[in-house]
Amino acid sequence: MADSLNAYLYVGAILFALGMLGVLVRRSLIVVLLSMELMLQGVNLTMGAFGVFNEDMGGYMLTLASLTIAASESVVGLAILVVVSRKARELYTDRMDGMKW
Amino acid sequence: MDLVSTLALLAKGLVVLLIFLAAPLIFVLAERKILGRIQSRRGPNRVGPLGLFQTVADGIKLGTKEDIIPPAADRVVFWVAPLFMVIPAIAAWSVIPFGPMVEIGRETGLWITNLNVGILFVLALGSLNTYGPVMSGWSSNSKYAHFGALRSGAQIISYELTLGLAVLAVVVYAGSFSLIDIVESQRHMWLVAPQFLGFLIFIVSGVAETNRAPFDLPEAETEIVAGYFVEYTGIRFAMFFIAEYANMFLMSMLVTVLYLGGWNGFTIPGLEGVSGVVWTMAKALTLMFGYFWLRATLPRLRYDQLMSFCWKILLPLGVLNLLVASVLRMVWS
Amino acid sequence: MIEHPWLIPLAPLLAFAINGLLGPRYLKKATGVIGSAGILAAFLLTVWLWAEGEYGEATLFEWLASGSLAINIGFLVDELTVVMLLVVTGVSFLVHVYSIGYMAHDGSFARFFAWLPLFVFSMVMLVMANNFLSLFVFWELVGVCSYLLIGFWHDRESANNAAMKAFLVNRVGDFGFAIAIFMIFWNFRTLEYGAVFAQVGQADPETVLVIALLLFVGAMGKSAQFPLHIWLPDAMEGPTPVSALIHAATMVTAGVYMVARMAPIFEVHTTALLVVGGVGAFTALFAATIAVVQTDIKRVLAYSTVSQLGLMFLALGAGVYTAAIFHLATHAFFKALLFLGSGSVIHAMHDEQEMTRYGGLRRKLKWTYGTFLVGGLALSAIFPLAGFWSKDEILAGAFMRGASLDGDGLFIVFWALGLAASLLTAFYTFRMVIMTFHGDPRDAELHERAHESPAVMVAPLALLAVLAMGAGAVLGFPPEHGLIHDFLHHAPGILHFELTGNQTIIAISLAVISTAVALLGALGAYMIYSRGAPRAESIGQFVPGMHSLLYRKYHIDEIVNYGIVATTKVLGFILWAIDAKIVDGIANLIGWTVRALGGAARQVQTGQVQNYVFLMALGAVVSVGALMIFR
Amino acid sequence: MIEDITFVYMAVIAVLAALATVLVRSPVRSALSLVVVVFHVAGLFAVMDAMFLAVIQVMVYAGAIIVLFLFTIMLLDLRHEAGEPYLHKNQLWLGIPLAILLLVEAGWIALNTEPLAEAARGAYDAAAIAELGGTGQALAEVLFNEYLLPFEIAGVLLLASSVGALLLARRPDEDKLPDAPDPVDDVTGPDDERAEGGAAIWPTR
Repeated sequence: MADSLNAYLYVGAILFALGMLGVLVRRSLIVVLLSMELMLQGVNLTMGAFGVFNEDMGGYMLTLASLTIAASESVVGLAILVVVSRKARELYTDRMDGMKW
Repeated sequence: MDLVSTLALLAKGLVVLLIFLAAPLIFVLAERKILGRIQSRRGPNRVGPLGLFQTVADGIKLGTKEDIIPPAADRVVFWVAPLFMVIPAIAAWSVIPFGPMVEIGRETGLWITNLNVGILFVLALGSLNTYGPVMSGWSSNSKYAHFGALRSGAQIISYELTLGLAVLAVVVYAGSFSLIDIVESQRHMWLVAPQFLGFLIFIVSGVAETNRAPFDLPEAETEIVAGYFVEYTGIRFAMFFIAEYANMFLMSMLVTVLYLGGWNGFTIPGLEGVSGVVWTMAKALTLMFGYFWLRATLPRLRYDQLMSFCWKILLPLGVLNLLVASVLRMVWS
Repeated sequence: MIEHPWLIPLAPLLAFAINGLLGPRYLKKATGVIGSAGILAAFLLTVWLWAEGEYGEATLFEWLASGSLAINIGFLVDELTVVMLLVVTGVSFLVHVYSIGYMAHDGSFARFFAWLPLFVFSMVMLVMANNFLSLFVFWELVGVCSYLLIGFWHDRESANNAAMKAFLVNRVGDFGFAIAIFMIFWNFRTLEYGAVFAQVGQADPETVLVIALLLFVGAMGKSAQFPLHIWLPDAMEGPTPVSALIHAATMVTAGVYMVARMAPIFEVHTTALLVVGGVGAFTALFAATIAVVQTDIKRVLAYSTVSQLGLMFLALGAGVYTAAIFHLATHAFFKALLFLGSGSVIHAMHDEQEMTRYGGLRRKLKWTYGTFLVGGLALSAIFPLAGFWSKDEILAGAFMRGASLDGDGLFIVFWALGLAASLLTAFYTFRMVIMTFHGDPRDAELHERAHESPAVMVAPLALLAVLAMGAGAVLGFPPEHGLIHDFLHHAPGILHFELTGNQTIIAISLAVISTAVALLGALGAYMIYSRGAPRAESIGQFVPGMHSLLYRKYHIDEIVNYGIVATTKVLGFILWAIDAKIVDGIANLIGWTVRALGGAARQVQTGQVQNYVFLMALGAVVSVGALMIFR
Repeated sequence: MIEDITFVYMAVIAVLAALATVLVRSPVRSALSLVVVVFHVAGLFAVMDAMFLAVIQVMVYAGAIIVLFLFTIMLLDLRHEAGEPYLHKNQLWLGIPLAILLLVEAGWIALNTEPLAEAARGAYDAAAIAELGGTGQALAEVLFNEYLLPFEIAGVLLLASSVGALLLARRPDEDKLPDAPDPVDDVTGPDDERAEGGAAIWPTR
């Protein structure tokens, strides 16, 4: 089991789908961001697995790139979050529709 | 993996775990004695001969005390937090080498495992040190704990950066992430000589990482009582204590391995293993004494000083050090 | 050196970059030295180029390519280019040095010394271009720089207006120029000089005539020929060194250079030459008459420039290109001298430009007076100063063109116009000298405070005076066979003018006539003005209305204002009304419709992030599903 | 055998923790569950013998990103009301089927994926990596040769995002001190000599 590519891909797919679910249904903006990190976990696992099983460093590289992106994304996302919370004192996604038109 | 090596692994793990558990007992007593001497008093001298059983008595006391969980606390997190303190501290020992390869029936190294990303492993576990304080501080739902957690989080994240930069320069010199290789590369010259700046940065960052004086702001008694573990009692409180001393000892070991040549030193022929362990321990214990000495002599920094020292002085120095090391390495190789 | 001709424009460009980027904050007064050094370097490189004596074309890089059109940034270096470069960089260098003194107390010193090298750079590039597009680009860049420099004191409304006027009038000329370039490309499918010149022989002469006339419109704008001359006198609003640069070395000579460079195109049809000569001769006399009555010292010089440029175009029309370029060079020397001299006077009189308040300055400004007098004599074409040699050649060329069998009789008339212009030239030049330097001070207080300019300003004057004195004889003797003639003889496209024995006598007598005319003019000025203003006024009333007509410059500005500008405004109003009511109405209707539709569609936008995320994810899932099913 | 057991443990705990991340009410617990996920995904990497990725994964995600989340949560001190639902009720009917659909699709793709044939694989099999001295060294080799440009771009991205975050989160008035009222003016009105003395002794914030 540990040496079949598909097993890792299943786990990656489950993590990704769960993350997606979190992004879609949670109201707290922080948890939405966390769920996005969860999706990235799934992606990382998938790419790392491909890298290992295809014996290609490209998969490792992509994982590293997605780590970089995750770091950048969460930093900027949290900065935005801090700015928003200064105005609103709460971070519920369904109450944030000020830029509707 | 055959049975013998599995058993050997288990044996080595057991030895390290014993060291881990025994070390705080000894170090707490040693610290109190040394502090006493430096401050012209005697230190503990009532329990047992010369007060040698003082820590044992303290341990028994803490173990039998009531384990209080504050009613407003987040129980799960409160409960898990001390484990987050202790587990990374233990896990990191698995890659620390105590001595060279020796012949005990068969070839075996005086370390639990030789991971080829060993130093990164230690750093990764070190980065988890943030969770203990942050979780305990947050879950206690107490003002002082909260302050302590915030302070500790910011401090550890910041100094981890400079720590990592200093380590990278060492890796550049040794050409490997493996701690064993790093020690081997110092056979002829300890890295403290070419990497003196890095050594200083590492020492300072290490002290800050372990929340020790003069960087012990997260638990500054005079300001925020005991910081993030103010609400803890009994055996959980002891866990924080154990973790602190284990981390200090780990940091001393790391300095020994990275800069002071690890087990390298004058050896007695035929007894390479023993002398290697003796050398390693001697160096690490000297560094531990340095920790106590710092605590006895230096006053605590102010928080903004602490942060600006890290970001404005140590970080640029660390980058400079890494650059110089890389250039020198390129020139020489 | 010929492999690297781009070094020459590089020097002023660097000076511009350094001064422009670092000047205002860091370099301050050092910008003057840097600017001058840049121009000096360009001058020395040109001298090197000249000394090596190897000419040709060099391509620096391909600038743009589109279909069959490929435009290279290239350099054409031949004799004509070298002469132009020597004049441009040499005179510009002296102007730069002079400016260090003249602008010393100006707050925007560094800005000035950023624009000035840029101006020189664009002029150098213009001269060295080897195709029409880069010629046009740098032609325009020269225009931009002149705009910036004329409007240099942008806190003065008059300076801003003058700068805009210069720019707009030049636009009219550039319009013709641009159409000419379009036509060239349309007909010849290339914009390289050489390739175009090789083809004009086979092309339809009428088309080439139109191209030539349109090119000439461009030259008229840049070189201030009637009726596009109106911007030049107003351009006096810039600092005096700028006037010297525009009038003597750089901008206005661009038109003359262009027509000389395009000689193969103009030669195809004699009508083109006739138009060039006719406009030139008319402008020469026309501007000279205006100059006679002006009282602003720089304005007199400005009209004088227009007049002299007219003479150059007369020479171009008559086919004596060498004479035109020769006059361009000598004129650059003595006109720069006169402008810088007038600048020195203005400097001394604390920015007073009215000659009616001058008088008796020769004792106070000894150096200025001496050099100014030399410049005046050269401008009046008194033997043996520089102006004599070149102007005489022009007039002789025009006369012979008219008299020769295959020539056009009209050129005799043009010659007469030119001769009259020379008479007036001498007259107004000496009127200016006398009113400024002789007689008694008319404004005692100003006179009291007058002082000689610093050495950094006087030195260029002295150098230019030497050139104004000697350049003509050195370059142009013997007539038609002087140094410059031999030199330019090799240049492609430049026609040479051979004298036969019979004609030599005519030429000499023509020279004597023109000298006599010049002396007559000078004498007239002395008779009228040396006794003071009253006599001049009484003569002014001799022909009623004449003085005022001349003083108002034939009311051309008013005609332009009330004729062209007012008509344009009315037309503009009508068009605006159409635009505002009908076109905007349609546009607004479209806008309203879209807005109404948008208002309906707006309801889809909930503003809820997760709704959008859901739609995105749905899109991804559906796409992947479709791929899975239908692949 | 022992690898399989490890794999199953890591995978099961990772999925359970992921479920907790999504469904737990408190953001802090959610973040801590994510830490658990990160650890176990790192464990999966370790099972694959990709130690470098495992370690880096822990360092970056657990050591930096999620700490940052926790830190932000603690700093913000958000108001939370007891009765507030923590899930979007109407999104739930859309989200759950979609997530299931996604899972089905991804699972189906995973089911039909095989590793490349031996010949089509890259040059870095276990032996080659071991010869270089580990995944760290192998990664370094491709990172600084083949993928140098993406590497640099990633650096630029990090720089840009840190600058951006700094710019966003910084309070605009943080740098300047409030205007100190002139203590002398209040008493005597404007007076050059005394105002100077007054300004000198006025303490900053």
